[in-house]
Amino acid sequence: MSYVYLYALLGVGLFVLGLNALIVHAHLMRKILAVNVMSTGVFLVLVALSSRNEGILPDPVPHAMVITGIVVSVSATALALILMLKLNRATGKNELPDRSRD
Amino acid sequence: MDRNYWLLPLLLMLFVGLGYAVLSIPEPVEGLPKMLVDNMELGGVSNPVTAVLLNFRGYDTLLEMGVLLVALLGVWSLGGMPDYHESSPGLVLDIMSRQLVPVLIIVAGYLLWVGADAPGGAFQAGALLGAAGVLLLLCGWRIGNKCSGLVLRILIVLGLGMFVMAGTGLLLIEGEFLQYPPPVASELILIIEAAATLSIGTTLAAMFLGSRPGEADK
Amino acid sequence: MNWNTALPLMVLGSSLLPGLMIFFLSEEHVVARTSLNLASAILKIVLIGGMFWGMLHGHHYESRLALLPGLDLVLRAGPLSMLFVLLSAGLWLVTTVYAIGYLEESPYRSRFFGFFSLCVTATVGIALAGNLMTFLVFYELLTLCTYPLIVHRGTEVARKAGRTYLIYTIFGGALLLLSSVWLYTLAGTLEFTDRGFLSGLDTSLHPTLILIFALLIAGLGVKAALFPLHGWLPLAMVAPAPVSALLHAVAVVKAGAFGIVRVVYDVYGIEFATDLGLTLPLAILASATIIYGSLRALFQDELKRRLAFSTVSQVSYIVLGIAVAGPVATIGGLIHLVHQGVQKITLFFCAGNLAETLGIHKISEMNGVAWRMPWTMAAFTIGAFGMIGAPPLAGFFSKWYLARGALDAEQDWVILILAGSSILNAAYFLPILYIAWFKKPPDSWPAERSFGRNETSWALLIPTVVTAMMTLALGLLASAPFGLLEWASQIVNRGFAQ
Amino acid sequence: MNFPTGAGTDHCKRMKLLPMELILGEVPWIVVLIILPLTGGMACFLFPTISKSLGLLTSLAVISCVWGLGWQLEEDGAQRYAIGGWGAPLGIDLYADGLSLVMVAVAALVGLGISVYSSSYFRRDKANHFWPLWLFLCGALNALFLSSDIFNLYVTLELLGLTAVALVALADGSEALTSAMRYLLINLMGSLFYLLGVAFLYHSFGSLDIAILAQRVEPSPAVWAAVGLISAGLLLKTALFPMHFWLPAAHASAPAPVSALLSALVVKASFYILLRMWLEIFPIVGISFAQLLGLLGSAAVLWGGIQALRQTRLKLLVAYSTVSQLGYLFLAFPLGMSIAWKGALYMLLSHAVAKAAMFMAAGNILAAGGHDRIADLSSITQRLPLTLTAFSLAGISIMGLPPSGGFIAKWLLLEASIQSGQWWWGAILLLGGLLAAAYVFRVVSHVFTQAEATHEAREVPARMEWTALVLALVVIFLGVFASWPLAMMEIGSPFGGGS
Repeated sequence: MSYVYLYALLGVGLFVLGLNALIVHAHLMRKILAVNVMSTGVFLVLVALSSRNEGILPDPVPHAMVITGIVVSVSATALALILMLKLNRATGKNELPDRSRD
Repeated sequence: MDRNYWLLPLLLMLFVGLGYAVLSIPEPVEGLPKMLVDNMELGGVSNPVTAVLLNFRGYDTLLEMGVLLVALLGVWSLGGMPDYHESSPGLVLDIMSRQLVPVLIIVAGYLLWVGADAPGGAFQAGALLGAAGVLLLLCGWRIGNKCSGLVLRILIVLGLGMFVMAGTGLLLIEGEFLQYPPPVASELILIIEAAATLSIGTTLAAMFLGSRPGEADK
Repeated sequence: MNWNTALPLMVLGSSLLPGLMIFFLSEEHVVARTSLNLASAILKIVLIGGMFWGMLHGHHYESRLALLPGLDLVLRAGPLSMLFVLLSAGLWLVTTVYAIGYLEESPYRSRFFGFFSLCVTATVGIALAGNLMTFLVFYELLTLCTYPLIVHRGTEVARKAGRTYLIYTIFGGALLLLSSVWLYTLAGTLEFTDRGFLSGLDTSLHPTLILIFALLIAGLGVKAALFPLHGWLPLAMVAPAPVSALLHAVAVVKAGAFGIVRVVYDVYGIEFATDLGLTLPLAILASATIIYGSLRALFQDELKRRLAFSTVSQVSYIVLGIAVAGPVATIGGLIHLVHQGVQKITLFFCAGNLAETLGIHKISEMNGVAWRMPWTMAAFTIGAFGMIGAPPLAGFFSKWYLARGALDAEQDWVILILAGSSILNAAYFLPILYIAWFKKPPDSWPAERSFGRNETSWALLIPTVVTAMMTLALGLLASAPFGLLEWASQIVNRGFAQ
Repeated sequence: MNFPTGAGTDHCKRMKLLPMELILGEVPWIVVLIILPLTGGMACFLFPTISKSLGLLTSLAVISCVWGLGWQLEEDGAQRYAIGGWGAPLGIDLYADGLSLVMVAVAALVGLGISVYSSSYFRRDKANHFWPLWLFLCGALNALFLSSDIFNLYVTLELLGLTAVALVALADGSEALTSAMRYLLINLMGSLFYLLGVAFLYHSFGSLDIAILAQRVEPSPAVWAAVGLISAGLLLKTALFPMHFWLPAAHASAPAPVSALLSALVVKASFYILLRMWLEIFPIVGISFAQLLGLLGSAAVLWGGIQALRQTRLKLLVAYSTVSQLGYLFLAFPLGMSIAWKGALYMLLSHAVAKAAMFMAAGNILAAGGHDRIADLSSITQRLPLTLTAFSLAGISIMGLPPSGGFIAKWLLLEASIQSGQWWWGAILLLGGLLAAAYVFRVVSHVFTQAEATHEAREVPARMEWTALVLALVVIFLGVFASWPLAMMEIGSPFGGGS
């Protein structure tokens, strides 16, 4: 059963790495990808832990959750990409201006 | 960048904490899976994941079709995108797509059908359809104006619409929202899934197009 | 919903609804607006008269609306509240007449009269409030609807004055809110009751109660212009004369003073307050304010500013009367609530007349003005002598009772305060009278407007004369049956254990 | 056809009732409330030409459904509805008690106002995009307030977030796009934190249903991690200081009705989830975390107020006031007694209505004058008396002065803070009130200048002015007739017994 936890840890790692990229990188494309990496990490945790005990069938509920989550993140990514393109067209930049106020 | 100085240790701590938390999660309480097994024959399909997605937790899926639709609405509300790839596709791409699209459609149909009792289902099928659509768009194929209006919109809301209609209908007949009567459960699920597949495929393709057909480069 | 529960609400509504209607009247609807104003003012007096009659015949008027669990909005008619209600309603009528005359042809009159009516609504609400929370609600409401009146002129000065006023009053309101909630958590009720509802509390709480009392006085003292919280009052002079009259005589400062009476009598209870040793500091604070106000008044050349500082000092007589904590002194304080109102409104009307008719704002410009405007200055003289406390005018009785009360309560030092302040009153009023009556008038006034044969327009003159007459009458009829004294003593007896 | 009965109702009682009440009692409003707006949204999407009337109709219908639900709850107390008849933990349950009822009610009320306002705000092409998105947002809100399943909550959160982002982007200009982009990223990040927390909870206790979790949950590292993740995600979405940085830009650059619904409803949704979790699942986490939340809340109150004072543009001022007012909600956590929760909920309620009115007023001013620079307001305000009245009335509630909903809320919170001996939270309340007064009157004082109109003003539809005014009046009424909403909160006693 240990390897399951290994996957789960991998998921957590992906989550944290994505978070790091999301904060550090300025380019929107990277930020969007970072969010996707984060979500992949979460999905990995969900699926991995769903089959902790060998033998009996892995719990299908997390799988369903992951499928739902994937569709959600696909939609979000699509919207984000279009926003990025529009922004690029409007400002000519692929970055968010550094927040001046506050 | 100076922010890394505080960021990295913070993230490391986060990783360690979360990792520890993950490892500390105990053996699963034998709650839900067992209950699933008991109810599988009522579920209408033998593939547990599909059963959960479409039946036990069908409501989640309903809302999630909503998410997909809303994303497309958002994309369209942002107005026209420039039409990329005006240049006609190369020979290879053209032929490949001609060969591939029918196959994709058939495979999508198969996945949809097999989803009832093996891995597969509406989303995988829809994704394939979407891929087919994207391929066509890449080859410069455009939706004819006559079906870019209401027809397209109907295709797009079909998934959510079917779900809601089924739910409401069942509410009136069966008494509970989305309560499939076991005998016809599988059929209902298949219908809803089929609708969902179509919608997902169309929506993904439309998202790729980036703007409401006919509204582009406005 | 019978008369006994409906009447207080109607008294409130009789100025609230017209006020709201007036907002929607356009500027040129002068007739509609004027008649609406007067009608509602008269209606209110009639309603109050009815309520008064009913009370004399043993009716009990109370309206309740559940607001919070255990806390209602309560409007209740008692002797004390009737005193204040009658005062505000009566003076509102005359002030309305005056304002109509004063604001002729000036812009934004609908807005002005709308807020004017709301202002009186709030005052009546304060008077009728049956518990501290209701009082607080109307107290804050008063803040909100006096602000537009103060900044009405819209000049930079006016807006600055309004800002100062808000800073003071909102802060005071916050203190009042804090202390009310605190009292509620301690006592579980806020209902005003004769002789207070706190005396039953455990002695370990007494320090807290003293602190809360300080907070309450601070919160109320802002509006009552107690030293050193009086700063906003002289600035508020920029407002149109009727507003100043309203602020000084009827609404704002009186709300503060009345609130202090309520707190001392119906929240703490005069005896309990004395046991806690709260009354002496209050008395000292009041005395300080009296002397300070009079001293500042001495050195003002601008007439309205001098009157303003005189208000600062005069209002504290009320507080002093309460704080001396003897029955007789309290009578003095309560009747001064009325006397000061009537006298001070007269004086402000006169100041307004001078400004409107001759453009006179400074005392140094008043040489011989009495011969140009005899009626106005006659009224002014009466008001001034009332303030000084010359018999048989109203002010005399206030001071007389205060003095006697102080002796009864073995607080002889108060006599000195009274004597000192009377001398100061004389010192800052008599010169005005001298200048006005005995100096030779100049050849031309700063900005003269002619009103034919009359010294000024009727709308300005009549209210002035009426209030002056009231000052006389209050003095002469002080001890008549159902007169002010009897009434006040009735109120006081409820507060003291026989 | 036989209608289902709301949980815990018995037929014999129903039979005696009049048909009208029968319908009221038997229709599962809790479901209708969710599918009705979704259906309306789809209809608007399919038939853009009639989307305006469809939208208004839906909003009206939603209000009446809320009334129906309220009737049921008053009859039978809190209500649990098993979708698909499976029931938790296998299926998903809907749950409605006083808390959810208040949230749904305020959403419906403000929603109606926003619909009316928008019906004359948007131009044709924008309207086609606005209406379906807006109705889906309504559906998402109701689904969120009525769900009792933590994963389902995740889906509703995403539905809400994406619609909100799309609506922000409806405004033209790069500023709107920028803030929409930032808003989207923040939303996604928050949701993912939340989802990871959900994963931990599920794998620890094998259920997604809040009620069941409430029974099973016991302290463990995983639970601590879950609490941290979920709270972090939700606080980010609720824009609690110091995670508020994204809010002012997003709320200020959106179209007026969108700003209204963002400030009034959307930020409240994530707060609602946090509150729910706190009341049901998190009691185990103990006091220190509550104190932290209270601290951040106080910081938000002060910081938001000061920032609002420093703004030069009206919409930004209003947006920062939202940051400040959101802080009040978190003062209830360290107090943690029944009246504190009620106070916070009442604050939420009245702020939602007041802030909607304020943003609408700001929108009117912007529409009339073409700018919202506070310094130059005088010339505009003279011409919009109704709008300015609306702004001032709403301001009374924001300041927490009587008579207004804000005053009631402030009273309750203050009472709680003194009763629990933690007076310092009360001090924050009062300070926040003073700050609010400062920035509200900064705007209102412009009404009383005699500056005459310098440049010609564009006409503002009367409907837009009146909507703002009516909403503002509602806030005042909330301050006078408070006993009814307070009683409504009691249903199913979501905040435990007495104090």
